[in-house]
Amino acid sequence: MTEKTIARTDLTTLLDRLAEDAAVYIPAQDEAGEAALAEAPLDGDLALDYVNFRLSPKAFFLPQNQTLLCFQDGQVREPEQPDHRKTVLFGVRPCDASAMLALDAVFLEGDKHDPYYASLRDKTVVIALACTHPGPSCFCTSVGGGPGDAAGADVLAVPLENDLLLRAQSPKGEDLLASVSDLLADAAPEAVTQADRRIADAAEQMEAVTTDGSAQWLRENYDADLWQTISQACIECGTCSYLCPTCHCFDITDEIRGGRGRRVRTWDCCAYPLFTLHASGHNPRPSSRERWRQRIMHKFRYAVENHDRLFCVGCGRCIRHCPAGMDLRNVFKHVGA
Amino acid sequence: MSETQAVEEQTDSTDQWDPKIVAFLCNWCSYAGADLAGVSRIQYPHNVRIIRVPCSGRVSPAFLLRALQNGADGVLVSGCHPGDCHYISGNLVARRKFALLKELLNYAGIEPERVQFTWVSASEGGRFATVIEKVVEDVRKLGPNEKLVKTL
Amino acid sequence: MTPSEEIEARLRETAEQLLRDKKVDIFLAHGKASLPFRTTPLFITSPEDAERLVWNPFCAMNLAVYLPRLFVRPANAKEAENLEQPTIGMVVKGCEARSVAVLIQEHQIPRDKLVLVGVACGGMADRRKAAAALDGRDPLSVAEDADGNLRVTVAGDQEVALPREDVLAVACTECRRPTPELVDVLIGDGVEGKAADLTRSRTEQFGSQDLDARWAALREALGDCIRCNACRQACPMCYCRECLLDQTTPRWIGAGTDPSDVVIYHLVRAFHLAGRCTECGACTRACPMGIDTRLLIRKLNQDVEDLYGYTPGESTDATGPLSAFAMSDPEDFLTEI
Amino acid sequence: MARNPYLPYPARIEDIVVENDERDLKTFRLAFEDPDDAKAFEYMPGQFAELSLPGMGEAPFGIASAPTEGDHLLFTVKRMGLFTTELHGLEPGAPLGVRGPMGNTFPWDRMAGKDIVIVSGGFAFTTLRSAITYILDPANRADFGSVLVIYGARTPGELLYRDELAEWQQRDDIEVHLTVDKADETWTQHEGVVTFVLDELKPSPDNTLALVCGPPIMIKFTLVSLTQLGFHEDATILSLEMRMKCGIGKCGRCNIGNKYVCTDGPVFTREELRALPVEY
Repeated sequence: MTEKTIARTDLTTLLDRLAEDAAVYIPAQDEAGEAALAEAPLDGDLALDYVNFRLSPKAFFLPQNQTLLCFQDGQVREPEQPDHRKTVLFGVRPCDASAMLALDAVFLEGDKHDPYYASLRDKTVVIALACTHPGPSCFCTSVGGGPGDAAGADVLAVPLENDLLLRAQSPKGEDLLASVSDLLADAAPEAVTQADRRIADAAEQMEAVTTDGSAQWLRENYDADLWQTISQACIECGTCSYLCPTCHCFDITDEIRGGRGRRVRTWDCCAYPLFTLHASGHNPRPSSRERWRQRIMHKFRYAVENHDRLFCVGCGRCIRHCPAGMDLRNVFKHVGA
Repeated sequence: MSETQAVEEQTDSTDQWDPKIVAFLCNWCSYAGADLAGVSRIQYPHNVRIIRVPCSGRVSPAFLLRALQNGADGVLVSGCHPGDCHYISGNLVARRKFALLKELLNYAGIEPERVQFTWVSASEGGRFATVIEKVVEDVRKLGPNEKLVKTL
Repeated sequence: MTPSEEIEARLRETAEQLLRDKKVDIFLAHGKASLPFRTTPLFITSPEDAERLVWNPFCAMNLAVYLPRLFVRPANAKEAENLEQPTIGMVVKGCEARSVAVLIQEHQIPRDKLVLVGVACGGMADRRKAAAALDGRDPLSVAEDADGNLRVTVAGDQEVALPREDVLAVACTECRRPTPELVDVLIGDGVEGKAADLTRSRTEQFGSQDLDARWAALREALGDCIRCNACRQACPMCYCRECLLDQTTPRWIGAGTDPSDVVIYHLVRAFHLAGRCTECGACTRACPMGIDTRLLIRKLNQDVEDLYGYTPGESTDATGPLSAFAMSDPEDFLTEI
Repeated sequence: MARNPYLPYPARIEDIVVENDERDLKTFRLAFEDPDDAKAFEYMPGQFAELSLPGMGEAPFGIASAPTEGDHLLFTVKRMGLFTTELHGLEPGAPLGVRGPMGNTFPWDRMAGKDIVIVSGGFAFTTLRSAITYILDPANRADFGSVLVIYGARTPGELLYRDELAEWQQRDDIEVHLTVDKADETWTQHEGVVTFVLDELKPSPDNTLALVCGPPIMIKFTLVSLTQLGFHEDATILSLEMRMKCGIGKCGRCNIGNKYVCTDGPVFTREELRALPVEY
């Protein structure tokens, strides 16, 4: 495991270098002051003090519109991959980096390997940025993560006083650090200590709710009254799912005009009443109660049973942006209560 | 062949662009007017594709937007003159809808000439032909619909 | 006591009384959310829970969105006769009362099963504006002073004063009728509305650009849309069981974020709200991407007012402007030859 | 390189048979364009496939043919929505995509050496036709005990595969009982719902597996009868219908509990279903 440091002032040089043969996305601010990943280069210093991006980086692997097939006069073919160029994402928060492992479990595990996800995942190198200042809706430490726990990222960057510590976490990460080794210094032991302390401090700042035993609790409380009361506020929009870094349910639709068209995969959401509606009119999840429960069950129980991991990384987007001010952590206040 | 295919076929020959107009005509007046133009051998441009609807009141803004999204360069809706509606007032209710829609599309930056509304009675074969000539000419001046059309 | 505290006390009292006297089965109000600049809807069923009700500058959500689903929708006239509907009490601001009026007018909810407790509304704060005004500092708690301005406590026990007017939600800056009219009880004195000029100037400004600039501005304004449906779902007027935009037989628009689909989504949504939108701003608040979701609706409502002299939500028995006509309606938009 | 799971095999409609008097049920015989694809499409009765029409989308259908019948596939489709209407409008020779086979199969390992009771109603009989054809194949017949089939429809004209049913009724290695809710003047067989026949015949649950496919109301009452007859929940086999899109366990639509009907199902024992939420 390679550990290097780079002066913060040299960071743009490093990113410019990476941009020579890759599409490099770096943190930027949109007009509303929200952080977003934008393609480099940007002028001026990189701001590293955002809580998180408005949108999760899942769109880089699971685009909102993915052409699965192309149609032309009765012929069906696979789409050409538009861009083989390597992509580097800099500044992905550790929670979002961990979320990629959840998506990997769905799209890469088993015999039905998803070629579209796989190729985008393959060409992308993720440099995660440890959090030193978690936001009020962050709860990664409650779901088994942490401000420096960026499993799924290729490199973890930890902001230090004047430098960044860069820790390779995968062969792709090792290669990346090797390719810019002239800009990097070997990490001094003090740098590593400082990095660990900063991460520990950040973890301290977060209020934890326990999700321990949640899968078992959810098994036992499938029919609890709680679902009725807690789901009442849900207006069945897709904000939580669309912003969620692990939500991956999708729709497939055909679009065609005059013999030319495509089969497209688009994001979908289990909160939508039409998601499970049968052609016969029967709906297996007929009300908000069942639909809201499904989302929680999927993340905190079914995912554990099927993939041995929670499909929630504690990024807090669903809490921050819910139009009805809902907070899924409230479910877990009932666990063990 | 479906309507969209018919529309699309013309899109493909882009070197010589010719406007494609989708016309929603009410069954009782304007469609009969178009028919009269035909049997009276009144010439009018071939650019129009007619969709017969029971009443101009049946036309939803979604129809027009969908036509434009699918490659129509212009859309026309025509119903009975006020007072002549087979359903008494379908065209009058429609009139409010169209007034708002026309202004909304203009506000949104869609050329107002792309979406036109008029009344043509069953006896106005000549008027039908003239309306079509005008709509085709207006749209020809604007050029192809590039704003709302979906690229596939 | 601050103005809000006074209102809160009276609301709790009223809700408790209504529930205790069994005048209502459910009292719909705002409750405390887990983040400082948020509230979440409360569905209070017992008088003891009335004290959970809150009133503060962040009670922005339009609660009328929940009404259609709290009543049973009869399948036919016969069923309607024997239906046992609950009685629902509810806090209404000016905009909410108008939404309720439209729902009654459109036969979605029964007036005689509603107890409307009106609050003359001083305008609600926009959580994003308030957050942006803190320059990246996280709010820990928020209070209100005697003039209705916000006092936000941030880390390090510092207090930041935010003048109410500076953080008002956009819809509230345009609100002409903040005092609810359709009420059974009114709490607080009437509040003066804003002049119509501001809304007018917004549409005039947009409309004064040339055609292509308007198109470009619209595309830009909607460029971030992720089609999550939050704007639609948050809207009390969007109660259709199956939205035209979700229909699949036939499918009117594509399911993804193709620019053409996005523009048509917003055009159709706006058009369906022409003369029905009560200008509460729920759509804008719900949008996770910060889109001005009322850009087109503002214009439509103005046109309805100018052409047909109709303002939505002023009456529960008027005929909607698009279900009505006058022989003298203007028709200068028609193609003349 | 594994095959793209979203890419259908190109196939062609060889033949179309109108199955019922209402003419809204048709059986399509499909042939693969490429013989290698036919080889790759290895399936067993109980599985399903997604049929694909460019521009119209895809829809899942149980496979009605048996692998013992050669390389072609049979699908019996009811005209319901856009996709099935389009499909019903096609002529022999029309191209079509097939994606699959998907899902699990009837529990053939467990069925070996057992008596089989099949109860079905309406057009859900398709994968059971596949199962019966497979069992009756000379190479397989000896692997199973007795086979009892009870199949019902609303009217005689709504029974699927009528020629084959008549043929099976002539055989002595399978017992086929047909019943209709409403008989016509020519009908000489059972009248009434399938459970009447089941209760009358009283098949023994010993060393027997029951396969049940049909509309929800039929299933509900059949399960009551089977329980009364002493069929263990583990010996009662059902096939679920769910809305599906991807068919490969990813899109989330057919998710019930921790199962995906498209990959873990569609075939479940009643015991397995009991462990799942009733979200189907």
